[in-house]
Amino acid sequence: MKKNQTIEQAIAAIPSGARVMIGGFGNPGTPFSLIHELLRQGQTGLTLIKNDANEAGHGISKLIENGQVSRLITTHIGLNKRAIDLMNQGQLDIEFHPQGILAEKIRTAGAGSFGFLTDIGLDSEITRPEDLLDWQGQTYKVEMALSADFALLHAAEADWLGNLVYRGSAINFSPLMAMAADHVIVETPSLAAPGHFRPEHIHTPGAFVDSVVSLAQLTSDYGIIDHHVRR
Amino acid sequence: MKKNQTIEQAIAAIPSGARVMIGGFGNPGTPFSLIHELLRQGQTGLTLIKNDANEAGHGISKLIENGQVSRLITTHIGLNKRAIDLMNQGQLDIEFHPQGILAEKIRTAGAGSFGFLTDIGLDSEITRPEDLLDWQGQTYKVEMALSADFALLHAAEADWLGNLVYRGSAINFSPLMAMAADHVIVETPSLAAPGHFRPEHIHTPGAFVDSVVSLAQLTSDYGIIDHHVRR
Amino acid sequence: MSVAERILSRAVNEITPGSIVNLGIGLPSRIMHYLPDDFDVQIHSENGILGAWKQAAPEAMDPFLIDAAGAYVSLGQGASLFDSAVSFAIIRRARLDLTMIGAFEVDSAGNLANWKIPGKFSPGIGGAMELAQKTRRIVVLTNHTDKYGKPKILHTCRLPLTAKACVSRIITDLAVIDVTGDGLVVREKLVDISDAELQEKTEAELNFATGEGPHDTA
Amino acid sequence: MSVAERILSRAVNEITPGSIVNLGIGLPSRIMHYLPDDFDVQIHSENGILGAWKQAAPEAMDPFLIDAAGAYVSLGQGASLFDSAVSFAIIRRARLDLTMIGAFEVDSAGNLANWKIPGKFSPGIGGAMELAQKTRRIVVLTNHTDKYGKPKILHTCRLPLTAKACVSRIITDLAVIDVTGDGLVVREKLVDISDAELQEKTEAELNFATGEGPHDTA
Repeated sequence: MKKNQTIEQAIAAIPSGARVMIGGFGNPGTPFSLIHELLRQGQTGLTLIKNDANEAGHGISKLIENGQVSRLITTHIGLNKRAIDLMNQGQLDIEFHPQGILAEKIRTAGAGSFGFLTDIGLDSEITRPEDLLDWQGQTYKVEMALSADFALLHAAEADWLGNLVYRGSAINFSPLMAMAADHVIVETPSLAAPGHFRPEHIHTPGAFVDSVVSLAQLTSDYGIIDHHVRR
Repeated sequence: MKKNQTIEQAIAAIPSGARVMIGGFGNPGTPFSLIHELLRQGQTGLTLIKNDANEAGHGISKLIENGQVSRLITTHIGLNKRAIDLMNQGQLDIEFHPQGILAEKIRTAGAGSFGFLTDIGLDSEITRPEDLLDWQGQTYKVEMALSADFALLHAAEADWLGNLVYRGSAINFSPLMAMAADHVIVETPSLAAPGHFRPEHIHTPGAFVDSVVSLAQLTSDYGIIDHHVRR
Repeated sequence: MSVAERILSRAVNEITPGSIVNLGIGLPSRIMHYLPDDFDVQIHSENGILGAWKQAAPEAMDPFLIDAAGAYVSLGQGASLFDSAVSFAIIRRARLDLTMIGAFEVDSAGNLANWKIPGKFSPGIGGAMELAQKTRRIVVLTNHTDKYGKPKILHTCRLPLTAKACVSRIITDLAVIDVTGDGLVVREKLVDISDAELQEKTEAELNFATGEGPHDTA
Repeated sequence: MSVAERILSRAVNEITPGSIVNLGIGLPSRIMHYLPDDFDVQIHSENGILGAWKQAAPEAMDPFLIDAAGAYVSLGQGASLFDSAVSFAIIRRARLDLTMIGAFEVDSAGNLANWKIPGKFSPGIGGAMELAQKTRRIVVLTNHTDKYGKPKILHTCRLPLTAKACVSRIITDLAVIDVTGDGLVVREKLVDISDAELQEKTEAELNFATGEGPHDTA
């Protein structure tokens, strides 16, 4: 079954108020084109789930700055002063998790489970008494699964069936989000016919993917960020 | 750091009474050579964790038939009448789990977590009242993580650093067991120098692997099982 | 046509183009061979395959590639291979459209028992529980009665359940029966049999659809 | 030699051949450039890299390959790339031999605070908590005092902790200090400073090792 869609069709499936996972750690894996279309269509009241807030003026920061995001679930926004300011001004509700815990909460939803028991941050200020579980003689923190209505992902290569291959450090949260979201939308600059990949090389099986958008080219958003180059 | 070892060295690290995960679903992924060395060295009182019991006279069934195994944690032993007989005679203690739950229990240990919340089998006879947890208004079954002292795995290809690539349906439990066991021993017929693999194609990063055994050849154990060929 | 062939010939029509399907060990796994070679379906096998296909040609058989039933399958275009955790994530996240599965007993509430006969048969549940509990649509393939002629379609299952209220449709050698909110409804007969005779071979109460031919309300 | 260079020159000796090491954002991430090009180490970056190496040559820079600090790294021979769940599984399963990390405060019990200054700085904890809690050996790199000259090595941390009792060694611009069962023990001085002067710049009580040169009991 061909899952190809235009970018307009694919993003139009997202209603205001939706809970949307967005792949990427910094730039790599950020689906800038899908984000731009979401900016253009203007859905509001979104809850975004992403490792970081990109940098000011880039990626999901555009959606935040445009007032489309009411809540961000993330791990670290230190590189985005605009997002920090909006948080401090009370205009953006942010929920922080340790990075691997965020990954694991998403993956837990993706595995069809409901939560997991951990000792990370057990006796730190991130743990509330009501998160604690005494079980078989030990105390654990219960971390609940984190699912979403949609996931927006970037794949280096994809096929019509939704099989995905990521590249470099752009894997990060994407395979987990593909599993955890009810409706998964992928952009790729390289859309192939089924059979293009060796079956062992596929990172995300097409079963998890609903919609594949072919990008004619990658904009400058996807390029090197000059101030991260060490001289 | 080179992790190469002889098969004798690698298996000699396993003491009697150890808890050992063994990769494989049916034949594919079963590390027949490592198992054969374990048979030769004769460690006893082992707890094995494997999807199935292989078929009578093959793979881990040899260890079971040789009296080296006191307990088997598995999902299905329907293809091994010898194992069923030993179970029914009370000579082999078997703990069954649904297949995906066994996989997830192992993966949970591999992720450094302690358990997970599921609804699989919640109201079936596999769930005891003491497994149930009422949490935030819902009832879940708590499945505890399953770790092991050792894992014995077969990889189609490996490098000296312990990076592994699996092939075909031989992936199955192996990447999960590599994460979940304290000491991971891998056999491979194809040992390469680091740099042989594209970094995106590696299924198990070398960080999880302690010992790599190079096999000069694959014995007939690894071949086609004639009675599974449909005529 | 054998009893098995009759069931399989009818069951193959359950597979819709573009769907993702798991075929249980035993009778269901044989359905694959009733599909045209170019049929647009992705067969999921719980040992880590999406896109398993018919047995490979003898020279192409790979001892490292079997399906969950042990067959030396080939792979369709666009197939993917993955670990057991991902494989069951596909199942538990309800990304399968259809699972066809065997039964020891099935009942009028759609309860399924197919893994254990206490004291006689308990080789472990394998992947059946998760498939039964989480697949969007479960179709049971079974002989209408057991080898002693006793009904397998019961008012209430007596064996330990695989999953509750999971079955949408039952295809036997005699009929196609849907599990509905109003109980079991016979949709088709696969042999020349009267309503009364069919009811006699069935412990559960059957309702007979007024319309003719296949019709699915499940 | 700048203060940072003094810390880094000493810190690089902590990396033993064959080890797996995570280098925190900021000062620690710069240690990589003090290693010989052929040094046998695997640098783990929590965004999904094992085998990250020095910044790629300009023509080889890949916009899809950064480390957790945002640098356009190259990859060493035998590098692997994976998702964030696997990356943190490596951390939580204690497969890292060493993490070098910065600190706002560190104390005599080896407690570490490096992620939050309530009311002033709270951009999220990132991967620091799991690294600090689960790495076999944590070495803190920090200026001995803050920009106001106030001690950063305290009797007891006042800021919210990243992890408790996690630090093995503290390398500052002035000294190398181990966290031991008997409190903080000064192992080396990196500048010409008296015991009394060093103690004055340190809130926690320091013990001065009797032996000379590097010696690690942590």
